This record gives sequence, structure tokens and C-alpha cells, in this order.
Amino acid sequence: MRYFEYFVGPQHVGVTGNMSYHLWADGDEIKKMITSVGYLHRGFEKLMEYREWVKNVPMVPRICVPEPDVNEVLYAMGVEELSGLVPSERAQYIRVLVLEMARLSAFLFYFAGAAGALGLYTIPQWTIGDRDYILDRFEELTGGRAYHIYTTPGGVRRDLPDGFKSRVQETMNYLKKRLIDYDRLMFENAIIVKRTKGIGIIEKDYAMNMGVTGPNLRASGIKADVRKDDHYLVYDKLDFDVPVVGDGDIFSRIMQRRLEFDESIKIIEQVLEMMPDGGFIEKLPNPIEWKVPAGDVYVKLESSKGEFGYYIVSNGEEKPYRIHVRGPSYTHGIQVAQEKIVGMRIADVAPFLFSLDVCPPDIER
Amino acid sequence: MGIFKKIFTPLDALKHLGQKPHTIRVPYVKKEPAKRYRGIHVNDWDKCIGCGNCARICTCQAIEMIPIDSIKVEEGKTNLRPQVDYGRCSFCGQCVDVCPTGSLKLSTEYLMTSTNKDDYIFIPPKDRDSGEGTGWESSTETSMLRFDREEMPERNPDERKLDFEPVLLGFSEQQAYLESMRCLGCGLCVDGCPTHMFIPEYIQKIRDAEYNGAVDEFFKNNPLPQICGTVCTHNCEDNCVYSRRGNPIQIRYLKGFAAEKVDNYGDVIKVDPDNKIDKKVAVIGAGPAGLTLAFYLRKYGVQVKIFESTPNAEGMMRYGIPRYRLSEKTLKKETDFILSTGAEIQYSTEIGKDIPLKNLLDEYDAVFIGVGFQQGIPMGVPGEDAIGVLQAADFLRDVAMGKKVEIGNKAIIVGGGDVAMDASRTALRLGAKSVIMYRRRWVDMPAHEEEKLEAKDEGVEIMPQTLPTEIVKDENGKVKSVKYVKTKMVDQGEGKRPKPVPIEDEIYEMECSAVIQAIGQNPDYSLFPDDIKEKLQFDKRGKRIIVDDYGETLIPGLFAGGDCVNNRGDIVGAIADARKAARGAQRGRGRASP
Amino acid sequence: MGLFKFSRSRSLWMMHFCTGCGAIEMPPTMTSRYDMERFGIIPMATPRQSDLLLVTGYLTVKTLKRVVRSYEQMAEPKYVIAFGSCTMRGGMYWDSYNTVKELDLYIPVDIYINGCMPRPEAIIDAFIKLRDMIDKGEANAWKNYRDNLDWYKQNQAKVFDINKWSAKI
Amino acid sequence: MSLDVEESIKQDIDLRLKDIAKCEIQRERRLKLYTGKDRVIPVLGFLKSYGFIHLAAISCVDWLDDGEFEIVYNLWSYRDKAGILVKTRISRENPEIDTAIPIYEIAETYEREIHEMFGVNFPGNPNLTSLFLEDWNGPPPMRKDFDTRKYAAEKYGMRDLTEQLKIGMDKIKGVRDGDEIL
Repeated sequence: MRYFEYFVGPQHVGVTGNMSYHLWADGDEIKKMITSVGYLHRGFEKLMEYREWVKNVPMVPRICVPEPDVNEVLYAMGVEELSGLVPSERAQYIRVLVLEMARLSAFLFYFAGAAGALGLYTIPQWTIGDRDYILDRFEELTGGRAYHIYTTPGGVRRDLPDGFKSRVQETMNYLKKRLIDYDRLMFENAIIVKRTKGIGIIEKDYAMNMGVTGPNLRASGIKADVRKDDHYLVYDKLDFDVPVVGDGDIFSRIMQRRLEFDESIKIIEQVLEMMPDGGFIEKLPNPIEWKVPAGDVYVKLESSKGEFGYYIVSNGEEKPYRIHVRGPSYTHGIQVAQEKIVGMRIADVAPFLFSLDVCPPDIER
Repeated sequence: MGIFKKIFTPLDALKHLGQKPHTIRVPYVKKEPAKRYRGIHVNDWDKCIGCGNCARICTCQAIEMIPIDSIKVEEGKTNLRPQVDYGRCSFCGQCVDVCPTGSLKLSTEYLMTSTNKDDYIFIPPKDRDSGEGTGWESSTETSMLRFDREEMPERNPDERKLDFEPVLLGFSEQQAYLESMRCLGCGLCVDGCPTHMFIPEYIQKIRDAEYNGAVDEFFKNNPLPQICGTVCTHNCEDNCVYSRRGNPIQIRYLKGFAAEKVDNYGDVIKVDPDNKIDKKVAVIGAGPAGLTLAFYLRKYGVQVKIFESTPNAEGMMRYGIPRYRLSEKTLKKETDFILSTGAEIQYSTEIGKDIPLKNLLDEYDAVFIGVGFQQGIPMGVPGEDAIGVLQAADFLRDVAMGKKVEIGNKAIIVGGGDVAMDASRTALRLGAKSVIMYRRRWVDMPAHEEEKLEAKDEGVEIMPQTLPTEIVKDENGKVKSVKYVKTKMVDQGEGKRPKPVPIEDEIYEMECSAVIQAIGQNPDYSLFPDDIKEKLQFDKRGKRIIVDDYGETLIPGLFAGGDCVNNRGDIVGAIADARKAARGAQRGRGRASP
Repeated sequence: MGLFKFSRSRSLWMMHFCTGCGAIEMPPTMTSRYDMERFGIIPMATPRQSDLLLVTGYLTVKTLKRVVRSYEQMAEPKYVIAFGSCTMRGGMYWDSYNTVKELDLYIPVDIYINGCMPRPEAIIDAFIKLRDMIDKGEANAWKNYRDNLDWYKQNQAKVFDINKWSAKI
Repeated sequence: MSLDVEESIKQDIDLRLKDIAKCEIQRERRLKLYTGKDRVIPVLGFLKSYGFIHLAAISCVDWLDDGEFEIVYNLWSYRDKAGILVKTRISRENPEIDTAIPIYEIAETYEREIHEMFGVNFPGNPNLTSLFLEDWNGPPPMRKDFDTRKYAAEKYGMRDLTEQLKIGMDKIKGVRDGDEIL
């Protein structure tokens, strides 16, 4: 039997970032797929072993490009747990603020990709344009648009600028207003619903066994969220829901993010209200030659894509002995996508892959 | 909602049709970056000291230190300036956060497009600065550096002024760790140290709690680490990069801390007392210079004999510095170690009186003079001959020797140096009230700031801009009071110290029972016979002997060091001189000899 | 000829290839907030129809192979803009075992943009510069590639496995 | 902070895996378990049936001085809301450990990566092809004895400034006279 063989990526509009899929199709039906990754492999884990603890702070955000802050916070959390450093309460609130803003911006990116894959080109124009307002807030707070390099072991590098809270609130109000437009155009759009409902279903048990995490897992009907189950920072003091859509198809994965978008806005508003005064950083004894006590720790948090985790091993020296980064897309992008795409039609490949929110840099590091 | 209706929901988008687009029409419209934006580097060359910490923290190795010939090298500053490679830089701003002076910053300018990638390597100057308050700057609060020091624990002033026990309590181990952790290892402090101690190296050892290793580092250039670790004038700390914006690392106390941890230096520093080569050196005066010379020569087996005029070694360290600053235990520990290396010492022998200098010159391969300044300078006001008018040097020496000194209930100390502080605080401890009169302002006082504050805390009354004009005697010829005037400071133009001018109109008077003069000291060169004195070369004021780079005077084989050579007037200066002379004495007699 | 240059410089079609992290600033540049279509630049799916290759950041050996392939498929005249530190001298990944350090050893580069990442404004600035250069006839890096093909191929062969990669076009 | 859940998990594990594994509580919601190379698969089998359904990652640590690789299985239980690190050591010479695919299907990719990055062999894994690297001619790059700076300098002509920076520091430190008197 001969199949029609074709490639998606790396130079292609239908992939998220720089990765490629090798597909075999029988007529219109996909028979097999192989994910090819490694286009972005920089060897972070190796490079970090060569650098002192603080020098790794600018390195880590590069691991996940659309949502860099999770890496900064995770790295800081891991190092803090190893060294017994406790960041101030205010710093923890600021971190939550940064994480949730990053989640919003990643979701807006996701909507753009998912809608673009379905041919709805107005949504990318809107969501990415609106995402820029979040980036403006980031720029004010952290000094960078894409890479913030803001969280560091001990706290955060700068305090909130004057009047920042009210400007974040304005941005949130603007986004809330815009969500009505997005709903009308995308989530209530009969064509989108028709194209995505009942396609690319990831079943509940399969999702659990295959290490699917985050919104993709919740879209399959399991209520699990690292923010609640393995709460970190000050998430246990915040009031938010974990929505579960539960059908496991493309539409529920898109809808899952849409519902979580509301929750994140809710969290940001609470953080703005509850943020205490106080110091924003607990300075390290020495920026360069600081040693972290020996030990190992696995820290994880909920990113917009799923469970992001750092396994950090220290042998008591100035440099980490080993850092293993567990990116959420690792499972989604390779094995799950390869297995679940079989039987799908060619036209559904791009929406399916986009719905998984695969981010190649965090697979490859 | 039926499917039919739903199919038309996207038409809602049409309502945006007439709206003004939110497009920013770059480049016709410029969007200002945020205030904190991390753009390109700017460096204020005047503020930059070239310490190289930015290069050390750079994770991308984008910064290299380049020597700039047009920049003058000063103490605590180098002529290196950071060169940034934008082919490496990740614009993280850590170089800014670690800059001790705050000279480096990232401005909000960011445009830099070129066809040539070599354009991206440059030494950032100050132009293209977007202005104060914009860009990524570091303040003492946001910097990664901890500009606050670990405070040295001290005894309560009310309690400590009653006795001669040490004022400082010493660091705890945790404090010493944290203080030593602040060190960045740049080594600019070494410039300030006359004897160029290996400061970053020993701080590193203290951090790792390897006190023996630290002591090993000390003895490379300084055989009196614990004394220096307590009372050094710490020029190193003035050059510490932290002092540019905050409190310098307390290098002195760290050294004292590590030296105290090692009870017996002999365990670390191996000098065989029986190893004696055929070379003999005589040392006149067992002060810091003499002891240092003895140690370094003994290290190489040279036979050393020290002649000391008093019954104790240590010279000014014992007789000039009161015991509450430098304890007997510390003094003993250090001198005993040096003497245990095989140096002989002959106490209560005055050269020039008991033994002529000529004999020594004939008998020994080299003679070292480390006699110090012993004679106080009189003020030159009427009534100085009154009973109860003392010289600070004599006063301190008598107290240190345990002699009974009568100063009554109120002493006026004249002068503003460290000696004045020591005299005033010693007077307090003898049960008198102390008043310091100084003719210039508080800020002009040559005493170290912490000395001044400690004296003030203990209740010494300090009267700046006050000039005594006459000492009034009572009928028994004893001091009764001091007449004084106030002064005003007259500007002497750019670069010159303002001059105090007395305001003659009003003359005040203060009752007292003793006057202690601490306005300076002179050497006592009576040990030199006239023919030798003629051959020696002195400085313009006739106080200090001129020596060459190896500490040798114009007379072959006669070396000198300490206060009678340098104008620092401190222990570490004497140590540096003695090390020079040790090298010279090794070379042998006469500067022509190899 | 002036008309050709004018037309070329005002309808640059950009190849849709996100090679590194710089790609994250491309969507904002393409969409409503910065809207690069104002300059006649639109993303294009295939190399054969595009004029402009954006190398948006570091290149691993694996990507470089695809980039060289894509670059060679592009019709002349073609232009390359290199983004950020990584394309000049390796950037943050200067000691990585899997990324190439100097892009211009493997393909010629017309313009470099500084930054990590460059802002959309900086990207647009580079586009305008490139447009001016094309107008003046200065953007000739592609000719360089044709003239010095052997040199480029040699450099490429150094990092690619020679058995799997033919030195011929 | 009570550790009731963690204690009960530890008790159950100690009961069932008494002879083959050692369990300890690291902190709230984190446990560690040490086991031998040959016991890993049964231990994982028990843990999965116990509720640790989610295999978050498999990490490998190269303990060069001990001459061993440490394989760390990172499990999470959705029911108990607790994570466990299962650790085992294998020799650096001829590193080999049975695949965990029969228990955790998702282990395939992790093992593939460890195979590529450390050169550990996983008998039973059908797909031990290269994952990230292409045209790779060096040793497995994540091993501690592989020097990425040296490799990059040779292959890509990268400029390593480490030495220059050191020289720069010496310039800063100026002339130091040690105790060389003679």
C-alpha cells in the first residue's frame, strides 16, 4: 500500500514555531505521523551546568518563548527551596501577577493560532493586537517585552512602578470588553463549532495515562490543576475556580482556555487588591559566588500549556549540578499528537495540532 | 440560539468597521518605550572605576574590559572600561544590577541596525543616555549588591568607658560569613593597602571558614594580622567598590576575626628558629616595623637582634594605642609568635646611649632603624610650663606602663587626630571629664570617623573650631583654666584646605585640671652621632629620613622604616616599609651591591 | 531599472519561517498593532515566491540545513535580515554545542538588528533600511552567495555531516 | 502543615516494598524512594496501581565521580495529591536499564531522550532513535565529561573569553608583591 506522504514544517504556516511533522495519508485520512523535533535544541540543561546560579536567571526564560515567566519563577522557586531563602509576601504576589499576565498573553496567542488554523484571520489580528497591551504592562514592570528576566532567586528585581496597579486594571477592563467580541466571532461561531466539535478527541483515561496535563487534561474531563493540588506562591489564598469542559475534542480544548481566561482575570484583580506592602527582594549574600546547599528538588507549576517542572540537583557548589526541565508540550507534542492524529482528515491536522498548544522550545530546550 | 442565528454572529465584527485603527504608525509615529526599558548600554566614564564586575556576571561573556590609555589610573580605579558585544548580549541588565558605582545603565534607546556585524562591538560611552530616571538603572535598593554592612558588635558606651577592656566584641561566625560573602573579589582594595595584602584571596578563605588558609595569606605580607585586624587605618576599605555607594566590606575586622580563630600561628606558619644563615641584622626599636623586619628575615634564616629601649616589645602599638582598643592578649600573641621564630631581643637598651650606633654598623651586616615618633610637639601658647600640661604621647605611654597619672577631674585635649581621641577616651577611663578642642571643623578632623563617633558616644565633648590661646596657672603653678577663641573657616580657593582664622573679639575661658596636647609628634634622632646625621638625607621639614626603594638610607647598610620614613603614621605603613627593608637587607649592604 | 527596484522594494514578500525565539515578535509586527503590511511586506508560505528571509534568532545545525535549503530555493534577488545577538556571534548560546555562532559564514546577510529580542519598531526600522538599500542597489548579499558559493559550501560542510549533505546544489 | 497523607503513603510503601525500596518524606507533598536497578519495574508497577498514574518526567543525573548514572522517575498521584521521586543508580560503564513502557507508555520519549543525551540503553524500548540531534558526531552531550565549550570552539569557531576575562582581572589586581624576598 502506498500512502501520500507529506510534511508540515519547519518552514510552514501550519506549525507552532519551529518543528515539523511527517505525515502519511491514505486519500484524505492520516495513517501515521512522526513528530520531528530538535530544530530549537540549544542544550540549555548543559549550558546551565556551566553557569553560576545567578547567571542562569537570564538563561531560563528562553526555554519557553511565548510564556517565559513560568521558567523564571520555577527556577527561582527551586533555588529558593534548596537554599532555604524565603521571598517576601509582596514578591510572591508580584510573581502571581506576572504569571497570570503571562498566562493571559499566552492564551491570546493560542486563540490567534487556533483561529488562524481554521481560517478565521480576524481573530489573530485582534488577539495579538490586544496581547500587545499586556506586553506594554510587562514592559513597564520588567523592562522587557518578550523576555522579562524579572524573577530572580529571592524575589523580583524591581518593585511595581507608580500607578501600575490601576493601569493593569484598565487593561483587564479592556480585555473583558474585548472578550465579548471574541465570543461572538469565535466561540459562538457556528462554523468554528462545526469544524471542531467531536474531532481529535483525547479520552479521559488516555489523557491521564499519557501524561497530558493542564488545560488539555481538564478539557478531557479531569479536574486537576497544579495551582490547587500542589499550591505554590500564594495561590492558596486566592479564590478562583478550575473550569472543566470535559469532552476532550478540539472545541473543548479551545473553550477550556476561554473559560480559564476569565479565571485569570479574576486572579489578577484579586492580586491587585490583596498585594501587601513590603520588600520585593531578599538579596543574595553574593551575586556571583553564592553556593547552594546540596540536595535535589522537583518544583512544578501550572503554565498555560500544562505542568511545567524543574528538577534541580545541587552538589553544594557555585553552579547547579543538573537541571532537568519538564516542558508540558513534551508529551502533547510528540506521543499524544502522533497517536491521536491517526484517522483524522488532512484539513483537521492544523486545528488539532494548534489545539494542543504545542510549544517546541519547551520540548527541546 | 439556533444554528441559523449563530452563523451570523461573526458579522458583529462589522461594528468595528468605522473605528480608528490602533495601529502605531512606526516610524512616522514614535512609541516611547517604557521607563524601565532595557535598551542599549551607556556608561558614565567619570563614575566608572573599571572594577570589571559587569564582565564577571555576564552570562553571555559579552563584556570584556579594555584598557583606555586616556584615562588616568588612580588608587581604587583602573583605566579599564567595559566593551559590550551585541553579538553576545542578552539585554538582561544583570551587569547594571551588579555595578557598584551605578555608572552602567541600559537606556531606553534601542535602535541599532547595521549591515556590518562588527559595528555591534563597542565601548559604551555616556552619549545616547535617555536621561535620569529612564532606562534600566540600579539604585542601592534594587542592586544585587548588599550595600549595608554587618554591624560590628560593640560594648555599650556607658559601660565600656569605665574600664580598659576591649570595646569591640568581634564578629560571630554567621556575621563573618555574610560580611565576607559581600566581597566580589575585584581586588581594587589591594591598591589602598601599603603592604598589598592578598585581600580577595583571604576573604575567600574566610568565607569558606578555612581560617588556617587565611592566616597563611596574611603572613605573605603582614606578620601582625590580628593587630592590623583590630586597629589598622584600613585604607583598603576606602578603596572597596562598595564604598562608592554604601558601606565598604569591613576587611579589617574580617582579618581580625580569622586571625583570632587561629590560636597558634606556629601551626600554620613554619619558621625554624634554629635555621641560621651567616648574615646578621640589628634592629633598633621593637615596634611594628622592627617586628615585621625580624619576622621576614627570620623566615629566610637571617640572624636578627632587636634592641628595644623600653622593657617591652611592640613600641607604639603598646604605648600609643590604649588597651581598650588593642588588648594585651592580642599584642602578646603576635609578638610572642614573631619572637618564637628565633629573633633575639634585648630590652631596656637605648642605642646612642647604652650602645653607640657605630658599633652596630661595624658588627652587623645591616642595621634597621624603626624608632618612630616619640616626642610630642608643644602648642606654643603662654603657660605651657604649668603642672598638669601633658603631651599625649607621654600621657598614653605612662598609662600603658601602669604609672599613676594625675589629671584631676577635667582634661582638655587639644588636637583632632586619632591620638587626641585616644587621649580623651583614656582620660575618661581615668575618671575625668574630657573635652576636645580642635581648630578646624568636625569634618576636617584627621581622626577616623568611627573613632570620632566612638569618642562622642562615650561622652567626650568635642568642640570644633576652637583655638586655645593661653593656659592659666593657679598660685601653685598648676593648670587652672584654658582661655580660647572661636575660629571661622576662610576659603583658600580651589583645591586648598580652608584655613581657620581666630575670631579675636570674644575670649572664652574653661576651667580644667589638665591639658593634654595632641597636635603631633616629632622623632628623636639623638641616637645618630653627628657625622652620621650629616650623611643622612632628611625631608624638607627635617623629620623624615629619605630612603631608596629598598629602605636603605644614604649610608650603606643602614636601613630605616616606619614613622621615621613615611608620613602615614600607622602600623600598616610601618609594615610595608619593613618589608621593603627586609628585601633590601637581603640584597646586602649598599645600593650598588647586587 | 529604477522602476524595478522601486517595485521590488515595496512588495517584499517574507518567507514564513520562524527559526528561533525572535519569531515571537513577528506576530505583533504582522498584525494590527504594528501592521507591517503598510510597507508591502506580507508573509508568504513558500520559499519560491518570497524575497525576504528572516533569520529570527539562533540556528541549530538541524535548522540551518533547512534554512540553507530554503534560501537556495528562493528566487533572486533575495534578501536576508538577521535578528538579534544570536545571529552575529552566538548570543546567549555562545557555548552551546548545537547552535551555529556566526550566520554569515553559511548564508550572506544584508542587515543585522540588535536586541534580544528586537522590538517590532526595530524590525520595521530594518525593513525600511532594507527598502532604501534596495532602492539604491546596495542590497547585494545574494550576489555574494553566488560568487563565493564554494566558500559558503565549505563552511556549511564543516557543520553538516558530509555524507548526508552534498556539497553540490 | 500536617504530613498525614505522606505518612500513610510511606507506611503503605514500606509495607509492600519492604525489602526492595527505601522511602522517605522530603517535604509536604513530596516523597523520595530509592531502589535497585533490577527492582525499578516492579516498584513502578506497584506505585502506578497505588495511584501514581502520572509520570511527569524521567531525569538522568550523571554522577561522574561515583561512576554512576542516576535515573529519576518523577511520579504524581492525582488522588493523594502527592509526588514521588523514584531513584535508582546504574553503572556508567555499559549503562542499561529496563524500559518502563509496559507500565508508563509515555516513558518512550523520555527514554529516547536519555538514550540520546546520556547514552543509556533501554532494552525493550522500540524507538531509541535520535530525538533532537542531527548529524551529531560527538559523545552523548549531557554527560559530564563532554565539554560543550571545547566542542563549540572547535566546531563553530566560538570565542571563549574565560581566559581573557581572567587576564583582565589580573590587570585590575595590579602588581602584587608576594613574600618573594630573595
